[in-house]
Amino acid sequence: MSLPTLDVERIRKDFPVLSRELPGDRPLIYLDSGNSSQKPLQVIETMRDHMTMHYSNVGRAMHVLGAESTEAFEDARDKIAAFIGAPSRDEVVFTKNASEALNLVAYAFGNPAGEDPRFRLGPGDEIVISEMEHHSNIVPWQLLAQRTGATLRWFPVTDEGRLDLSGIDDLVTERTKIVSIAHQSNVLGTVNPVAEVLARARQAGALLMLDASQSVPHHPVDVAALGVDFVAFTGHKMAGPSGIGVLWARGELLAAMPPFLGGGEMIEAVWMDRSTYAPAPHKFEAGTPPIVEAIGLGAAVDYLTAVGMDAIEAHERELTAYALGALAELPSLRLIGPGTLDQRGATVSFTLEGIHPHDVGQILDDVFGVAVRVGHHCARPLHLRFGIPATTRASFYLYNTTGEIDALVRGLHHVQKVFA
Amino acid sequence: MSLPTLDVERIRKDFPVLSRELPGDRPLIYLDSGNSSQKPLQVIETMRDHMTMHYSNVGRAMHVLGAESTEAFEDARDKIAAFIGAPSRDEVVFTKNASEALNLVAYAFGNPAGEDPRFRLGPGDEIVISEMEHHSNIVPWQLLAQRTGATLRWFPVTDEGRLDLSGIDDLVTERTKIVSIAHQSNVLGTVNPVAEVLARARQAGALLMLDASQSVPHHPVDVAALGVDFVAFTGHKMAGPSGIGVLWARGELLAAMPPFLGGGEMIEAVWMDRSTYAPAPHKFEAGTPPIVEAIGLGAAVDYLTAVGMDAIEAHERELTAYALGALAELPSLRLIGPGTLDQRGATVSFTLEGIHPHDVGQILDDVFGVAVRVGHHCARPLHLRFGIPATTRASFYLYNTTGEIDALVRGLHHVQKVFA
Amino acid sequence: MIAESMYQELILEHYKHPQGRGLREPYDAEVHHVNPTCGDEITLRVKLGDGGKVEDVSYDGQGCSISQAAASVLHELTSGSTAEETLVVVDEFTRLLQGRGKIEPDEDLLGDAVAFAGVAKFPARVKCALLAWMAYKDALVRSSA
Amino acid sequence: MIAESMYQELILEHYKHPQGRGLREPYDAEVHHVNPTCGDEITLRVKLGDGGKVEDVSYDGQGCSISQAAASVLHELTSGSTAEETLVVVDEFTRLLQGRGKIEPDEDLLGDAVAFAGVAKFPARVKCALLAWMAYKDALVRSSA
Ligand SMILES: Cc1ncc(COP(=O)(O)O)c(C=O)c1O
Ligand SMILES: Cc1ncc(COP(=O)(O)O)c(C=O)c1O
Repeated sequence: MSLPTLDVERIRKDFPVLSRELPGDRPLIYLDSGNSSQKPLQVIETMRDHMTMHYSNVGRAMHVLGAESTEAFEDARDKIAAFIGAPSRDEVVFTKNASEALNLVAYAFGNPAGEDPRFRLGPGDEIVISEMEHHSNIVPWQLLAQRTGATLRWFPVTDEGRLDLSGIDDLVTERTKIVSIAHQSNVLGTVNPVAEVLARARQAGALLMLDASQSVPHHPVDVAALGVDFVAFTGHKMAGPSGIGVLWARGELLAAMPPFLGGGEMIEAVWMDRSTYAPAPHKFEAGTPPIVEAIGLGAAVDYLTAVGMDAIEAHERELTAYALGALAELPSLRLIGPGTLDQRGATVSFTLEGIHPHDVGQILDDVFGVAVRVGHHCARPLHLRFGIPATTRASFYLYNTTGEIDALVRGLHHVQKVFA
Repeated sequence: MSLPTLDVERIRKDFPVLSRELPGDRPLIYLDSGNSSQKPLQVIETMRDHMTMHYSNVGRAMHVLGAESTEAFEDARDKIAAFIGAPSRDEVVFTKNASEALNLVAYAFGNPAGEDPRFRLGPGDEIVISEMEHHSNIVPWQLLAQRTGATLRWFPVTDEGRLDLSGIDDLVTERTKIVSIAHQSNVLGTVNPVAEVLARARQAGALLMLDASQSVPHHPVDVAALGVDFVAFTGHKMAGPSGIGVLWARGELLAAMPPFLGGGEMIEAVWMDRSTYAPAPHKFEAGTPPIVEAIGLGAAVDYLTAVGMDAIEAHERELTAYALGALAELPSLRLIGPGTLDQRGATVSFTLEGIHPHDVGQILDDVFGVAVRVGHHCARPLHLRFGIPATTRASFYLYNTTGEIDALVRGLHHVQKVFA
Repeated sequence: MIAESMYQELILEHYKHPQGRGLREPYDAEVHHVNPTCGDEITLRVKLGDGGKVEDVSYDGQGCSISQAAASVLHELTSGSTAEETLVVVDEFTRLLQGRGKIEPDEDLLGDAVAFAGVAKFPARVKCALLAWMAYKDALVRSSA
Repeated sequence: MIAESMYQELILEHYKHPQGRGLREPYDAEVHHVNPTCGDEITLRVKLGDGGKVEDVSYDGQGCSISQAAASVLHELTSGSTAEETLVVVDEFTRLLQGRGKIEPDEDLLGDAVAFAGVAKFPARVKCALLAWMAYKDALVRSSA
């Protein structure tokens, strides 16, 4: 089988913003998709068309528009279930973003009204995360620990930017109720060894959650094959709209979890003093869902599937190889994260000696139109671990080119001159 | 001063779906805005334009697109703050819908990690709601009562469909921590006497929350003038997009409340074992917010303001008067809710003797293209109180006409013939 | 939607002239099912004969025309078949109703029940159509228990 | 953005040739401020003279060019003024930076500090520019306490 390929010039035409000229004749060079991706016309037009001609509330409406909206919304759920290999569409819960999905699971633990022992949590119980997590996979667990008296522990990170599994047997024990780690780091690019962590979690009787915000957009991901318990990801990083995220969880767990947000649509019957709840996914979708956003995410998934997730992965791999090579030639550049292509995605973070990343990012933008992200990328503990306040991060997606990486490198040379 | 007026024919041109023809030559007659409103081109195009040419993540990005997106997003907050008379823009918290806003406040109570005594809640403490609430203003409080052991109590509803305040002094007492009621009922149309309830809540030392999902879209609402503590509403019912809601709360309370969802954007600094939080509103906006949706809601607010909320209110009043008159002539129609214009909005619910509302709604749609809502409208306890499983509900907005009400009445006559 | 209208003549016919309505003796099992979201309810009895033949399905209840007509159609389809045969029909009916309008129903199997195809597009109505059928399935289980 | 570039020549100039940098004696108050979101930090000392005159603002710290240049500009603007006069400037600077690029700054009052107008559009950078200025305000409070 030959490697799948992708026609990047054709793809770029689907993203009008990539042809935008910034003031001062700068082209736009968007290397910030790890923060949020651009959206293709196919997604934008699907949303517009729906809002213009077919919109209404879903589920409860019994008229033409209600039927059309409900059909489009539930079709989106089918598409997303297929995209991630979910055994059942009912395991796909729509949230507003990955953060809500992570919090939803965190709130399922230690709820005095919950009944399943796997979700009981109190002093003596432990939650395990890692030092490379995004704040959205740290703070929900800190808050949970505070509410319940449970203890939060974490995997350290190696100098190369890998999960340090050396102490896993002491870290994940029969006291551990849940392990939650990133599938791919949003700073290092590292892809974590899910199978190894899962094996230990299973031994210990702990549940395993993956923060797949940075993996689902970039790799073929099959939740059933991964064998984990919970997976969170977010629409805006995968060519979809803002305002929509996804929690996938094994159906049996969704059934065992207490409800999170209460309200319309998540109930079966309500009396003033008690309620019964709808089965998942609706049980976790209180209120009017992000209807048009889910439909937009469905269109995004169609788009990515048409291009081919294998092709996207291969394209990003090529870009990453090119970027690692080109950046290595910059004097005084320190890469934060793996220097090889082994188990890593298309996110490249670094520092330039003596120059604050804020200044790097702003000069790149001001002078070259190169959009990168600078700061701690919502992963402050990881930066503390490397003893730096911030990094500059370039992150690539299906629409990026090696020419854009050249522009980045040219820009960095200029930055070094400005602040020499 | 003459009454403000509104050119309904011109307004209808802004909503393309209203000109849609359904199969079988039926025009679309949309009388389901209480469920979710249609969106004007101005909103749809604002969102499309942003997604096409200006989109990026907000707050944390330091490049042209980041600045443009952040500016548009924060401008939307300004617009919404102005629209509801918020003393400060920092009191406007973006949520995904009204339900999340209500849950956010409910979760602020009884959190063992919370410190402010006003939010402490346990056995012996009481929460007061009413029998006319939407499930989204019932279930969050039931869940809270279950988590904490507090007691849930409620105002009854009179036969006319008004809040029964006769027992208020026994209901709202020094045991009451929070009272949460609808500003306007989504079934009865009743507008509740906020000042009276507020006065008693203040006497008792309780906080007061308004579910303004059905009032903010239809009346000029000034949160400062109302003098309450929390107000929730939702974008999709006020000509805005799905996926966006608002919690307004007094700044001092937002500062005192513990965080709800944890994650990126809501923090000040994060270590592995603890975090400090950003000031409101960001403290309550974990993760990437519904960016384009907030911008769309800003455009909706611009649109409503340009038409004039006074004019919208007057127009709806006219429609309601017309509808109450026309429906009164239908044999065997029973109105559920106030029969006069006094303190009521443009939502009219009823039953037809011997005909199930499901059948009413579906025939109206099938034969006449009249879209109404049938069922319990997420207010099952209210229906139980009236001893009926369901009602048919017509709800009007700025784009509806008396001609459409005529069509509804014709349709109802036909329904009576079909099921005679 | 007219073509896919939920109110096929046949449904209205069954609603106005329900077949086999009323609770009868003797019976092997009686069940009472409620749709809590809309208040529809049904009481349904099953009497089985030799070789698993369905001798009688009798019922009473209240609800919208869809739920009432579905009970009437159920009565018709089950009379004279074996319990086993009817379960195949129940499963196909369930598949049709839960198929969100995307399923090609087996018309030979379903007979008149195909008229409910239009209901599948309205999630809120699916339970109305299924109420009597789920009650029947439940009653069969109990009568053979 | 070029026109509104954050990197006005002036900012770079101050960054490369900071005015008054270094901690000096004597002083009335010393404060240490940190921007937890980006790790920028500053130690700042204030010495007041007769009639509330600011005799010296000395500082040391680390951070991006914006935060460093802002400290340097602060030093320049405060020398020779009274504490009261400088507080007016601090307030105007704060208003400018927190104005999300929508505010017409008082250029007479701000002088060189107007160069920071472009920063106001980037919420994440506003704190960089304000770090030294907030530290200064804090130090003034303490020195008069
Ligand atoms: C009175 C009332 N409260 C709350 C809600 C919930 O709003 P949302 O579904 O947007 O969360 C609604 C509408 O569904 C409503 O009418
Ligand atoms: C690894 C990771 N987890 C979680 C998130 C949070 O996603 P969202 O902001 O959509 O909630 C992000 C992105 O911001 C991320 O990169």
